[in-house]
Amino acid sequence: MNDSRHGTTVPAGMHMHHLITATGERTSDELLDEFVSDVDHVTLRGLYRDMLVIRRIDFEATALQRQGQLALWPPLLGQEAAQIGSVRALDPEDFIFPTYRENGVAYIRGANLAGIMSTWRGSANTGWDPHEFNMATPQIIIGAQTLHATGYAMGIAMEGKESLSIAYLGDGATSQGDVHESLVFAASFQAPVIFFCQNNHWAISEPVGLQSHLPLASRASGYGIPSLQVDGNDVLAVLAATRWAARRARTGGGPSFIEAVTYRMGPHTTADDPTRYRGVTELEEWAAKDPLTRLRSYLFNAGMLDAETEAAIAAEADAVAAELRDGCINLPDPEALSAFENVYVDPHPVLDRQREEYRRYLSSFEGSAS
Amino acid sequence: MNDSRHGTTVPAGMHMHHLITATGERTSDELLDEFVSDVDHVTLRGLYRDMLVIRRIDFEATALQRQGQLALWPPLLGQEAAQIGSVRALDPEDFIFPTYRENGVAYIRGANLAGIMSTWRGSANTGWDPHEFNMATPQIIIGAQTLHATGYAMGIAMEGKESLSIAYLGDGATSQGDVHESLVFAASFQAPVIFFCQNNHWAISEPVGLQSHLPLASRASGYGIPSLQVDGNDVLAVLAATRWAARRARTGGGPSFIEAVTYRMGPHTTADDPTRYRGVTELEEWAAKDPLTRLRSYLFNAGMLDAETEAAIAAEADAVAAELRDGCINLPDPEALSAFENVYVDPHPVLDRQREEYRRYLSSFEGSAS
Amino acid sequence: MSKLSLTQAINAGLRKAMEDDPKVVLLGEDIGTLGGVFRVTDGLMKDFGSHRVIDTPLAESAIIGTAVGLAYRGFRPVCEIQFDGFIYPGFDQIVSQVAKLHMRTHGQVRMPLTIRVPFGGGIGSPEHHSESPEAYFVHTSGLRVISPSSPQDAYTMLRQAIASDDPVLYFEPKRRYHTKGEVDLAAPLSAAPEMGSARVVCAGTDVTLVAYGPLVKTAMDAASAAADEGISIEVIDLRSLSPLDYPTLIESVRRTGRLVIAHEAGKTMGLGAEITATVTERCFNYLESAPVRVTGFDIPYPPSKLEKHHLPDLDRILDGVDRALGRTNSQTGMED
Amino acid sequence: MSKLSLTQAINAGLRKAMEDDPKVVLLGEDIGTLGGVFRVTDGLMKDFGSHRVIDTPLAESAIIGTAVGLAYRGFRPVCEIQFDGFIYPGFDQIVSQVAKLHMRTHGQVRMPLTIRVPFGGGIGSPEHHSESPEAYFVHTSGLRVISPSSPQDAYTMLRQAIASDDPVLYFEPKRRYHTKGEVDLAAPLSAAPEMGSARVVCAGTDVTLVAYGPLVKTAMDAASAAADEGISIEVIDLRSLSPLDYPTLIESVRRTGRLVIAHEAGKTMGLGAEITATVTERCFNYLESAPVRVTGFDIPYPPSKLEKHHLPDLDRILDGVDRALGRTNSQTGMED
Ligand SMILES: Cc1ncc(C[n+]2csc(CCOP(=O)(O)OP(=O)(O)O)c2C)c(N)n1
Ligand SMILES: Cc1ncc(C[n+]2csc(CCOP(=O)(O)OP(=O)(O)O)c2C)c(N)n1
Ligand SMILES: [Mg+2]
Ligand SMILES: [Mg+2]
Repeated sequence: MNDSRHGTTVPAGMHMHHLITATGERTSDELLDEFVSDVDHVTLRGLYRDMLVIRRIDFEATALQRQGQLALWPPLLGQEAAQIGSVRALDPEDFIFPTYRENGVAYIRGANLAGIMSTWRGSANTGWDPHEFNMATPQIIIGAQTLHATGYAMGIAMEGKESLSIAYLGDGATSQGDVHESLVFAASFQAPVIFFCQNNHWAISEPVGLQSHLPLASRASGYGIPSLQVDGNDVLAVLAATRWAARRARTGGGPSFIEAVTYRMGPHTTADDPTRYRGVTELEEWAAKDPLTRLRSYLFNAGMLDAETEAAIAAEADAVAAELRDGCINLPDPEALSAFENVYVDPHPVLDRQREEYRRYLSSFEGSAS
Repeated sequence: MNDSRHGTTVPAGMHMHHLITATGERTSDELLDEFVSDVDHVTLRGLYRDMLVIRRIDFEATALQRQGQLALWPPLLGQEAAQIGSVRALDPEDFIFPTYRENGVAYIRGANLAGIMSTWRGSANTGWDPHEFNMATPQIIIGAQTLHATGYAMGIAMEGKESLSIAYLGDGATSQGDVHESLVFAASFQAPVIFFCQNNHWAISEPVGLQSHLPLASRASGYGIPSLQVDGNDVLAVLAATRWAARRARTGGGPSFIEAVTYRMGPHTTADDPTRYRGVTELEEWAAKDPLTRLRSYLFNAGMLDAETEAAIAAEADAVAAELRDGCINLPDPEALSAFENVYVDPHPVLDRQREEYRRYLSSFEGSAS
Repeated sequence: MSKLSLTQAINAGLRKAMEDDPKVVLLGEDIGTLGGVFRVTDGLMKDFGSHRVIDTPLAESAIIGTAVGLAYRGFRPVCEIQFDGFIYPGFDQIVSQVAKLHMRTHGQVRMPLTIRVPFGGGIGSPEHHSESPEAYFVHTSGLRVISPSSPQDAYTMLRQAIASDDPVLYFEPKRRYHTKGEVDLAAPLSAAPEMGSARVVCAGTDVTLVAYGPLVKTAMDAASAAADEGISIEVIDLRSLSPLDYPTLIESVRRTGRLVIAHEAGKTMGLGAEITATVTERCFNYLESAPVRVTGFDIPYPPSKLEKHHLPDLDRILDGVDRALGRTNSQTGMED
Repeated sequence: MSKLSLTQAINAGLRKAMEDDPKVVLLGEDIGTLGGVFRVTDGLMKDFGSHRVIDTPLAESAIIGTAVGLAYRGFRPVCEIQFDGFIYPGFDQIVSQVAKLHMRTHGQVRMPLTIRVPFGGGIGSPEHHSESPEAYFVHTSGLRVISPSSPQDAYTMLRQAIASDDPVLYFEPKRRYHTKGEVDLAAPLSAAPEMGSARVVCAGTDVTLVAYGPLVKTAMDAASAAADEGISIEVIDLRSLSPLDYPTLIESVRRTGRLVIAHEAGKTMGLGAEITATVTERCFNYLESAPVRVTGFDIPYPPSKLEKHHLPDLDRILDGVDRALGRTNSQTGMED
């Protein structure tokens, strides 16, 4: 048995695509440049605003959890560029299959804030209609959604439509059999699906080096699926990479795999204590690569951001946070008998009887003291 | 949806290792030569004898199935070089995890012929003791055994022993999640395991091109597992390739993946009718690459085979076949109550009661007419 | 009316469903060019194309999981699991996704999947080819589970399953694949008995005998044999394993006062347990004797030379009937 | 004697087993450096090394499947499945390999695996974190299934499971993880009650109440409450779910004539079905009323704000006791 600790550094051997450096300089990338040639400063500022807002959402939700208003929250802190860059590359009819951490993506897609919170509060199974926003609800079973995305994309191909599906997945998820089978099916049927892997370096307490010694993006090549590794804290590069994959999907090029290299700056969830398994130096290193800071520097240098615009964005974010808090706190508790709803579409006599028994049981307390 | 038929030709892009051509010429291979520098003509003739014997076993078993003596038989016809070359590269303490098709491997390992037949006759669950021959019994669940081999190898590594395990798998199996998870674990723990994939071009009726557009050996590289593609009908090359992987395993090099490119010349099993899904030209093409013919030519040219030695080998094979037939036909039917045996190691009152009930039931017929 | 084997009836049901609804697609291993290892899908790829009859790579979790994605897209996938014993790699997708997605999405996403599973023993197969895994799915809320025993039911119930907006496990009694029977291919679905209903296939007064799938024929044979001895057995073909049609069962048991349940699956936690429990709850004062279960043993499926012992046959069922009737039987005198 | 929480008792059991036998190794997600998401394996990697406490890549089928390989090599692996709802990706390896290998090899290969599964609800968790999947495994021949309800049992039964040459599913009642109790860490295993035995945790005469895992405490509370009303409940902690300890159950029911079974899992095909069926078979003439099941509903586990309805609590159990005793209860007058 290999006793050595598995590293968390990204192994070499693959080209990491960048467009904006950690200090806010615009660089050029042979593959990606063309995909963002239309992105002007106003658009970039919009992406900055998006990231700031979802960071604010994340803070607010974390606070609500601490206050007992949410049962649990999986922070996205540090992954704003990966989430915003990818979702902003999509068309509204592209179908998204997220994990539990893409709450920022859900917000951008238009899901109602209280709805998003309802799942984490424990008051509802879903906060939005997947068909309304073309986005599935949070998937907790690691890797399962990648098969759904693949099947959905097979359906698009059968219909001959120019659309796509995207599966979000984490670095840890790449070890699951389902993810492999997704790559096999996607390659075999040339399905227009994007595998968007946020390598945030950790799967709860396990460093990415335990899942793979090689860059995760290199996994895809053995299936004949084009892949790339992109700086996941560079929103412009992520946008470009996702557009690259989306164009491939829409033009009959089949599946693509993107590894967005980023970092989970918070705990795995609010129930987690990362001090048990990772040091502060690593955290500090990544703080220096913060996705918001670099874009802020870039925009400042470009004269697109000043104290006033910043204040306006912050106010917008505060308003979103207030709406979130309000919506969350006022979420009604579900009705007891709603537990029996939607288990089946058609009537189910056995369950209907259980429902009736429980209705009787509940009503047996009516009128009784206490 | 891609409506085009999936091809069965081996895709280009990987070097296929050979040592003896289809016409029986010895060629040289930079990587493999050193691993067979000790293989003299006598050894080669021994490999020829092995192949001939297991082909004879296969014919006899097929015949026994046609005669109703076996319930089913999965022929190995065409895969003799892949089976013999690989098993002959192993040490007796190396542990083998086969599929259902490695009946030739089991024979070489020393398993009793009647024992091997007992599973296919339906009279026993196993025909040998895995611990006696360091070989697991046939695995029917596609891909499952690759995890067992990986775990076994993890155990070897924990103990710091110089040994290895080998998992046999088919081309179809590469699509299963379990095989992927095996590669992940093997790579992560640098387990001394050999993944020996016989790409016989078919998974029942499905051509290998449906499972992968790329050579299967290239799948391994995405995990950082060294792999190679070898002519699976060239027994010397298979021997060399397996020794290459075995040396890696024994010297701390971790896992390897071998794709032995061969062909299933018979049906999937005796229950299958391959004329429904494949043409005769393909079969003829592969008949020209027969693993026995080429070694026979080579040995003839080398003066190691003449009519007399051939007759001696044939007689040996006939004797094996006769022993097989005899052993098979005389296998006793299992006792009714043996169905209750070995479900558990320790006593199990619920099952023991069922056994007693069934014993009473059976004895209620005793003495009764009919 | 056409005389069809069970496989032909299933084939006809698939064909009809595909003709009626272009969103019906088939996925599975070897179902296309080969037409399935049992030829159930014979000819369908030729007639409907490889975009609707999809030979998939060899991976059951993906067969189910991509079908879930197809359902999100509005398709009605019919998955074939080649043999009962190969359903377990797809278990997670069935239990955690297929069964739960409708509730998870508050009814906004439907999972009209049909999962076809040839099941049961008696065909002399090696390990993993003769299992009866239905209980796992009956215990899983959110699924419907059915099993036809005749060509007519096979045809009709498959069409109902595909038409159902709930996910349905459709268990095919593979050892009855060659049973022939008259099938009305033209009768409208609306005229058929409900998918969730059981059927009294043989009326009787002394004891209620419940079976499903492959054992319905065995139960009928037992009823004939018993009739010769003057015992009147009422045979009920469950047809639906989830939900169970309790009104039909209860009405019968209240009349006969005695119940025998037969299945190939192991006794512990098999369908017989649930039926015994619920019937006892709801017919306690009508029962003349304890319900009797005649089942496979609690063992992994044995080598095929032993399966005749494991599988309930006519004699074991009749012995169980004797037990229910309080007549001398093989267990008479056994200490409790 | 030491006062330990349930998690501490399990931790102590693992430690003891690892000290006693160098072949005991642990595999699971986050069990090493983190010590498990519930801290059950806290400190073990530090003390035994990362070759014996193995943080595995994120893949349950592989956790089970490599443990099978380790068992072939002579190890005694203890696998942790992080939460109940994550066991299904490993289902195939458990059902088709772990459960069957001993029989498949005529007893020549043993599978002394222990699979630890924190299970059950009541902790306000999201989907897939509160399931009760035990019935699937009880229906699977070749496995043993146990569930402790107290720190002492947790300690002893875990050691028995690891020492057993049969594969054991060990279900940990996660909502009782912080329950404290006296544990005798030094008592020899030979002095402990058998792993397969149930225990009468509270003697009584009017009705037998059967529970396991998390609901044992609830059942005890119900017994206390009932005692105030003059009803004497005998509470049995099953401890072993497979095999079930029928002698203990039957002896009790023959005395009380009445039976109530409580579990969190759904009613249909839950443990209550099997217990009702077998007890009815073997105590038919002793039963004064039909056995009563107080269980979770036949629904996917609901959002946590609804779990208080889904999970049997003291009141629902007492209502079931009233039903068994023929006293007025919530279902009085309900048509059958
Ligand atoms: C099948 C399954 N196994 C285990 C878990 C428990 N679990 C939840 S999140 C997680 C880590 C996931 O890591 P990664 O894929 O990198 O995503 P991240 O949380 O970093 O976004 C684990 C092990 C689960 N949810 N599903
Ligand atoms: C999990 C599982 N699914 C399906 C099957 C049915 N099946 C048996 S063999 C086979 C094809 C295997 O192909 P391959 O891996 O190439 O091995 P080969 O038979 O060619 O040696 C299939 C689909 C099975 N045994 N197990
Ligand atoms: Mg991660
Ligand atoms: Mg093959």
